Amino acid sequence: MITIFPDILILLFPFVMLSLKLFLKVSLKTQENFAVGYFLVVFVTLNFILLGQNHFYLSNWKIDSFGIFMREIFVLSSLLAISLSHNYFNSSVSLKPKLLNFSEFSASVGFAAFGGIVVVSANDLLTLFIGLELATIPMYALVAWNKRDSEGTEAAIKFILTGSVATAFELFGFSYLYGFSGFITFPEITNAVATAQVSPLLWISLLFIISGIGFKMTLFPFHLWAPDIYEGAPTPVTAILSVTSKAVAITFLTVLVLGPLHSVQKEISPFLALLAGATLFVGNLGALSQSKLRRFMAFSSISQAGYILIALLGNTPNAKYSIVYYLFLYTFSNYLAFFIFSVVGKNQAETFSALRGLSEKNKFLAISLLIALMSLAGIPPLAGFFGKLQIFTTAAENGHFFLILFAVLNNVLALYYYIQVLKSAWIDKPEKEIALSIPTKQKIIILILTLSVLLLGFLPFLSNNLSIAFL
Amino acid sequence: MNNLISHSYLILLLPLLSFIINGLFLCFRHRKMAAILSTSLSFLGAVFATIISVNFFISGAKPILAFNYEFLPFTGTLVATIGCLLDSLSAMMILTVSLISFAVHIYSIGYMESDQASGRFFALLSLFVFSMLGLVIAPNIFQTFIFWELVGVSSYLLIGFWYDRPSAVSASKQAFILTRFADSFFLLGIILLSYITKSFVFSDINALRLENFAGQMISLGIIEIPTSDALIFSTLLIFIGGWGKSAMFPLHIWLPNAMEGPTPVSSIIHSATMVVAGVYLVARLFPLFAISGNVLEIVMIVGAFTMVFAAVIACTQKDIKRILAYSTLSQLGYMMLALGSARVADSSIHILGYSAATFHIFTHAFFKCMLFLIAGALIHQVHSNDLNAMGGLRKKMPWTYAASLIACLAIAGIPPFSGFYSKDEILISAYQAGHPIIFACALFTSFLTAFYMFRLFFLAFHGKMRSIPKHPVHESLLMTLPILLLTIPTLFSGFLFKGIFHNFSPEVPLSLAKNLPSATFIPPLAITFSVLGILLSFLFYASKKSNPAKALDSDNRNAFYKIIYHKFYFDEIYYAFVRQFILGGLASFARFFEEKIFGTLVTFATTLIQKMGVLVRKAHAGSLPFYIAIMIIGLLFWYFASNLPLQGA
Amino acid sequence: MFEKNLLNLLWILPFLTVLFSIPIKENSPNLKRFHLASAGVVLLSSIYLLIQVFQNTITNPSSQIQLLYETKLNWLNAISAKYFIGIDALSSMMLVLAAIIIFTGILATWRLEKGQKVFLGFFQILAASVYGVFISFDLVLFFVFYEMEALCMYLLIAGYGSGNKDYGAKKLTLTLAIGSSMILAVFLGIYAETGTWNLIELSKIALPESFQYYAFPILFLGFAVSSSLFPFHFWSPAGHSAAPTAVSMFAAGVMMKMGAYGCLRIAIYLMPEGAKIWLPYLLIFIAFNVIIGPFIAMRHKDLKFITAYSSISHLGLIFLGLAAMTPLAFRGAALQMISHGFLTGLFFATIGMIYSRTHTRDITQMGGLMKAIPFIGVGFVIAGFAGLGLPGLSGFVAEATIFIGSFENPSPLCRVITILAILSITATAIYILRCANKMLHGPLVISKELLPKTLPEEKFIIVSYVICLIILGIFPMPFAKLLDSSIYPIYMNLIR
Amino acid sequence: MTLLHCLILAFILFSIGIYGVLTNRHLIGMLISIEIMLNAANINFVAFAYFKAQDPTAGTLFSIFSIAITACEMAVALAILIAMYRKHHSLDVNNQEKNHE
Repeated sequence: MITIFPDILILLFPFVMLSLKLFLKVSLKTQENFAVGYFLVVFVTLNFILLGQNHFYLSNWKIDSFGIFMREIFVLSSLLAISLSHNYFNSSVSLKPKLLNFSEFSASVGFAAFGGIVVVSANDLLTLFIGLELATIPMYALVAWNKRDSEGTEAAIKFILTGSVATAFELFGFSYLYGFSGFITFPEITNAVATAQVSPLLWISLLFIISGIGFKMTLFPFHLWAPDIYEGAPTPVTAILSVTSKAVAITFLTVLVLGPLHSVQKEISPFLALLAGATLFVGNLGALSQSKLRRFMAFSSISQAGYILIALLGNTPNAKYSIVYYLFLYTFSNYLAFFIFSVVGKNQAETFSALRGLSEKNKFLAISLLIALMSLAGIPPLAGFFGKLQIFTTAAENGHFFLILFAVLNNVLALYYYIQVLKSAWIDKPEKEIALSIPTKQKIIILILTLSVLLLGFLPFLSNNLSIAFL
Repeated sequence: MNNLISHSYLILLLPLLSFIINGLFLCFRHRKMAAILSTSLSFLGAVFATIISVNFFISGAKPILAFNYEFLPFTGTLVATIGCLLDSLSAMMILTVSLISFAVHIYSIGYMESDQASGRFFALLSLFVFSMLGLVIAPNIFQTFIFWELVGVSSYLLIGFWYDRPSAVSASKQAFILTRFADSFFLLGIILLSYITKSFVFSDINALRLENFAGQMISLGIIEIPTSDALIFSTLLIFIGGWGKSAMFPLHIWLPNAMEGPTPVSSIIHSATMVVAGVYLVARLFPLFAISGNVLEIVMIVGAFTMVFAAVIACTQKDIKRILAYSTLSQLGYMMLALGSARVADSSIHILGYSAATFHIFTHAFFKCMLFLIAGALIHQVHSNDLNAMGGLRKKMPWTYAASLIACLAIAGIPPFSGFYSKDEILISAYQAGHPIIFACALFTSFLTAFYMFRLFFLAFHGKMRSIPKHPVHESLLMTLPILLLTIPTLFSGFLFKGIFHNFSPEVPLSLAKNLPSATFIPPLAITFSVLGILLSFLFYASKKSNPAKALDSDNRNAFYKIIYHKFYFDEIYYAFVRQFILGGLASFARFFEEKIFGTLVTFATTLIQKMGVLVRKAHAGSLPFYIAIMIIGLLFWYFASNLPLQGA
Repeated sequence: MFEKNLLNLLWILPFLTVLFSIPIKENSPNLKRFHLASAGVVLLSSIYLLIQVFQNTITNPSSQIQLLYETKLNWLNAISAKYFIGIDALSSMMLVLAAIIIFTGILATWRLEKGQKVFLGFFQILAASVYGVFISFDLVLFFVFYEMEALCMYLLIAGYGSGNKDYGAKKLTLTLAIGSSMILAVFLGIYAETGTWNLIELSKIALPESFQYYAFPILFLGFAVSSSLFPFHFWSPAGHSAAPTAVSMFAAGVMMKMGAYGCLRIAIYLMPEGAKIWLPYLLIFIAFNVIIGPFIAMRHKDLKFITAYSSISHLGLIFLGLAAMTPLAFRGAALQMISHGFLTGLFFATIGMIYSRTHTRDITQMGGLMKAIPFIGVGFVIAGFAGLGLPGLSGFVAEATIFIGSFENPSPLCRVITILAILSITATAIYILRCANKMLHGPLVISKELLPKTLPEEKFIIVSYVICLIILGIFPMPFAKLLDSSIYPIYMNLIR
Repeated sequence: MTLLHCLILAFILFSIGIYGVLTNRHLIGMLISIEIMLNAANINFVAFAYFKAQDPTAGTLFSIFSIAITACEMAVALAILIAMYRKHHSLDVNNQEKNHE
């Protein structure tokens, strides 16, 4: 029973938050503490679930090891996003008006997390679709959260319009998949795919589905929205977009590709490989000459999406394991970067020049930034490297050497632009002095994240625990 | 005897000790101490060397390998060792080097008295002697090369001893680079030779027979040649090493320029160390050279040419050290010529050439050292190298005058001085081995030698004083003593040791030449030529009618004289070659390739990526319809590009 | 057991040093003392280990690779990567080299005024990375250590360097990253082919020939990037000229050797077939390094550019030794790695000292420095002599071994390049003497008062390097024998 | 009327939707076009359910759910549009464009 318990808790969370505000009228501070505490509890509960077994509820609510780990990632991401948003609700940050309605905000975050959970638990197309939408629609709202900021609204407009087009692709693809197999439940689709003659219907549906999800996962060329939206949205939302939203998308693909479509994985591998290669290349190219931090992070996360996609070329247990492992480390590194950006951008726009002189003002932040970015760039012994190594190993087992060579060479480009950021923080002298203060809570979180990024890769604790569950 | 031999490491250890102690501890502060220490160690060395070599010759002159310490094993039998081989040749060289070194050390105490850096000087001098001794006792060619290089570097340091003088610096650089250039061929020769023979040891190398390699081929990269040819080729390469070190034409230019160093250095370079190394190398490998086809002929021709060439230049120079330098070149030419002429046309060997060359190394060392020391004394007196500033010094420096007369007579080849005996043998060897043209050249050069040496002698000591020394000094004891000491070997080494050198005969795998023509007419002929040279010189420079000032005027001369005076413009050619061809040509092209061609490629690649980055950045300009259009185009794009079997089966 | 812990300590200690130095005050003299002490401990332990390894090699000669003091722990189970470290002859010598350079590098920054804490911290991480590279025998672990330096290299150069430092730092970091990417790709391929990362196990497995055919050039060139083999040498002049003294010493002395070490230890060892196919072609690149390198050095005026190109040409000799594929040439290459480490360390150390006094590195603007700072001048000259292969110093031993060894390879191209390489020693002499003459000799250009006397720590640096150069130059035999024990197994794999 | 007819109809609708999205400059118009695209998919579902599928209820269900979900999406979209309109007093796409790069 405990296995479904966290799901229920997450589902309840938005309602609890809303009632806290509506009926109990508690203060913002209590709301924040409660939300963080709530997610912490869920996270801890998730850790108690025994791994290695598959549970089914209501016949198609599947909970397996992969699902539990993905839940942990969603919860972790929400937890960090809510902690990150603390500043934004209490004061104006980055020269933008402060955010309002924390309870609704965290409720939306909760919904999005639940959407992810639905996706990972789905055992039929309908659940999958609902999950995806549940994860997406709150994002639209979240992007537009700062009503008084015109950039945010504009970003949200772009997001929702392009997103709806993607949804249409998705739905169209699903309809063909349904038409091809005659079922929407996975076991039947699996059968149909495995036994059927090769049919254009299947491939066209796959093309549409992958294009549709390519939007969420920012795959080339469906990624164009990302920079604008990442830039326009409030920073915590950007963080959620880059972590939760990507995690949901890759989960979606994993559930499909390693699930019902398992038997045609060989045939779609070249497509996925091309997608991955193009995505990480374009992401890296785009990031080369940016000057705004969040826009930069958008391109960085586009290329990260390319890397994650490579994992799908591997065999089932390894691929799932690599995705989970990578996402964990990516979550830490990415949030660490966003936390630092939010501290730096407290009183100024979040641009590269805001970072100038960081190493003199605050060594701790500067070192954390170094660790975060080098981890994202995949430099050992930081966490990001081990995630990438895992992914490449997975793909190498199926012989995708040239993609791997291409991907690792792309790392050089990535290194270049991360170094650009580091240059601002470590080398350049500040133009004007703007004081920097870190609230203790944030300091602790940054410290924890820094340590995790520093150690979780090199120390085998995380990877071995994960691998026991999968392999 | 055995006891002595077992201590033969002292030959190397004494100068090395002097170098280390001086270099590390005494160099900067205690220059007096340094001078005393290194002179006394060099005295010990000279005594020890004398004992050892006298013992060696008395006990029958059997080659002994005194010690052999394994330095670096390569493959199989190819092992580099540091050892001491005592045979006639090396014993003679040890003696010569040690004695000369001792004389120069004493002289330097006086000469370097006022120099603040004399501590360093003595350290380097010891290093120089150490390197040369290591070279002469080497039992294998690898050790020869090691010490060969050390000789090169210590000469570099000594020539450039006054490193704040640009001319000294550039002379030292030139000396090092030119010899290094030759050494690179030497190294190649060693490697090729060791590849063929699988050994560095002289006894193995000298026992080679070309017939053993019949039918074998070896690749030199572009071409494949028979191994026996490769052997000959490697001999030639090794000779190029000696070519550079002994400053044979056209690699000779460093030697006259090396006069920028302190005079004791020039003295030791020209007499016993450095330059004779090349001759020594050929002598050491004589059996290999003898079997290597025409290499000995090349040696002979190079030697003969340098001999005449240098002598001609020497006749016109005004700088006394340069005159001596060209005379050294000329004498080295004699030695090379002698070695080369040992091969008779019907490929038998006339061993007299070999013994004459070694004999000449021996005798030449003493009188040339002496001449340089005298030159140093003169320079000390007038503070100039220029003959213009000298003249009439015989009254001021009577001892020096007497000594230099002896030295000049020796080099001119007048009996009973030592030079006569060795030069005479060289002439005989060239004549008997059937090289009449070479013989004629040598005879002519002996005339020139007498002429230019006495030109120097007369212009320096006779006539009127052409300048008044600013700080007139008396002949100091420390500087005159070694000069006078050296007159002893200059006087006696000729007829005393002639017999010993006749026993010098390496084991050559060729038949000895027979039916040699009689050469009794040569000694009187040679003396005649020398006397003619002296007389002519007297006529030009010391007789009543002569005008030394006009004789020294180099400006109002005909073109022929000027060409010779400017040393056939070889310095200019060298500098032009280095600047225009090496630096301006090769190096500039290399840099051009690196920076302009290759660098542009790298820049192009990075710019390309940057440009692509800008393109991607520009694509995300914020236009919503564009984004949607791209999404739809993307769908179509993947339709065609995705490799999915969309067209169906 | 003690030695085993010592070996683990080698790479852990630098990290601990960084950790414990965090609370120390920025400008306290204890900071550098603490770092120096830690580096000293590592140095002593590496020397101790070298002696142990030496005794072991003498007492139990064997044709197999002899790994001592192994530690083998499970690490990343999912990809079966192990924490597998050990030490053998080659790595023990490289360790001592690295330890000496790190130790002197810390000394070279003794008078750094600003940001010493950060500098020393990053420098210790660099140290940990090289120690790790030389002791790890698991490919993942190896790569982790190998790539770690990218973390700090940029900041050290761009933050503390001189001249066009940002450009140089980026060029260096990114080019090195290209190399390590290539290495990583091939490592993954090897793992996919065999399922193990263990170097010792892998050496016993023959990888498929077709795989070797594709993978070898990528791996070899990947390693060669950090050893600045043409066409990947372009980072070296820009990087070295921008880097601060200690980092230059480190980069040229140790990091460039890591590449050559990898080529020998991993590329040639694991893919002998690929080596046989490709190395003859790679000789063309090597020829550029060996022959063109010194000519470019002749044309430069900046001391660090000259030294950088000098390093390029000397590393070319290492590669010549590797490409000749004879045991003697391998030994020569290994000797050259160590010898060049010392001499280039000395080179960059003295250049740093000179630069700190003259504030220029243009040799035409200096002159007569031998008068003002004779100690440093002599150090520079000795480094130069070692560079041009003067007998009695280590350079000669290594170069002669390489030349004799590579001449044993009968292939025409190898012969040609060996011959040209031998002849190019003149070019080396030209640029080194030109440099020494312009800078040290001649009349003094800068007034003597502006040139402070040689400091004690500078004297220590110079003396220690000179001692190393001389020891290796005069007693090469024990080292050669020691190296042979590591190189023989590699050669056996080649002729298997 | 066969399956193919329905599929072609759906495809045409989808294309119209795409055309509308691409050409319309009014945000509401774009939303409507997207709605057309979504409905094309719904037609597909229904057609497949009717003509072919072994599990016909699933298709029908799917289309109902998708209508509901798209309604949600449109609601959010319209809310954002309103916020937008309040700021800019215009719903023309061209008004939004700022050069971001």
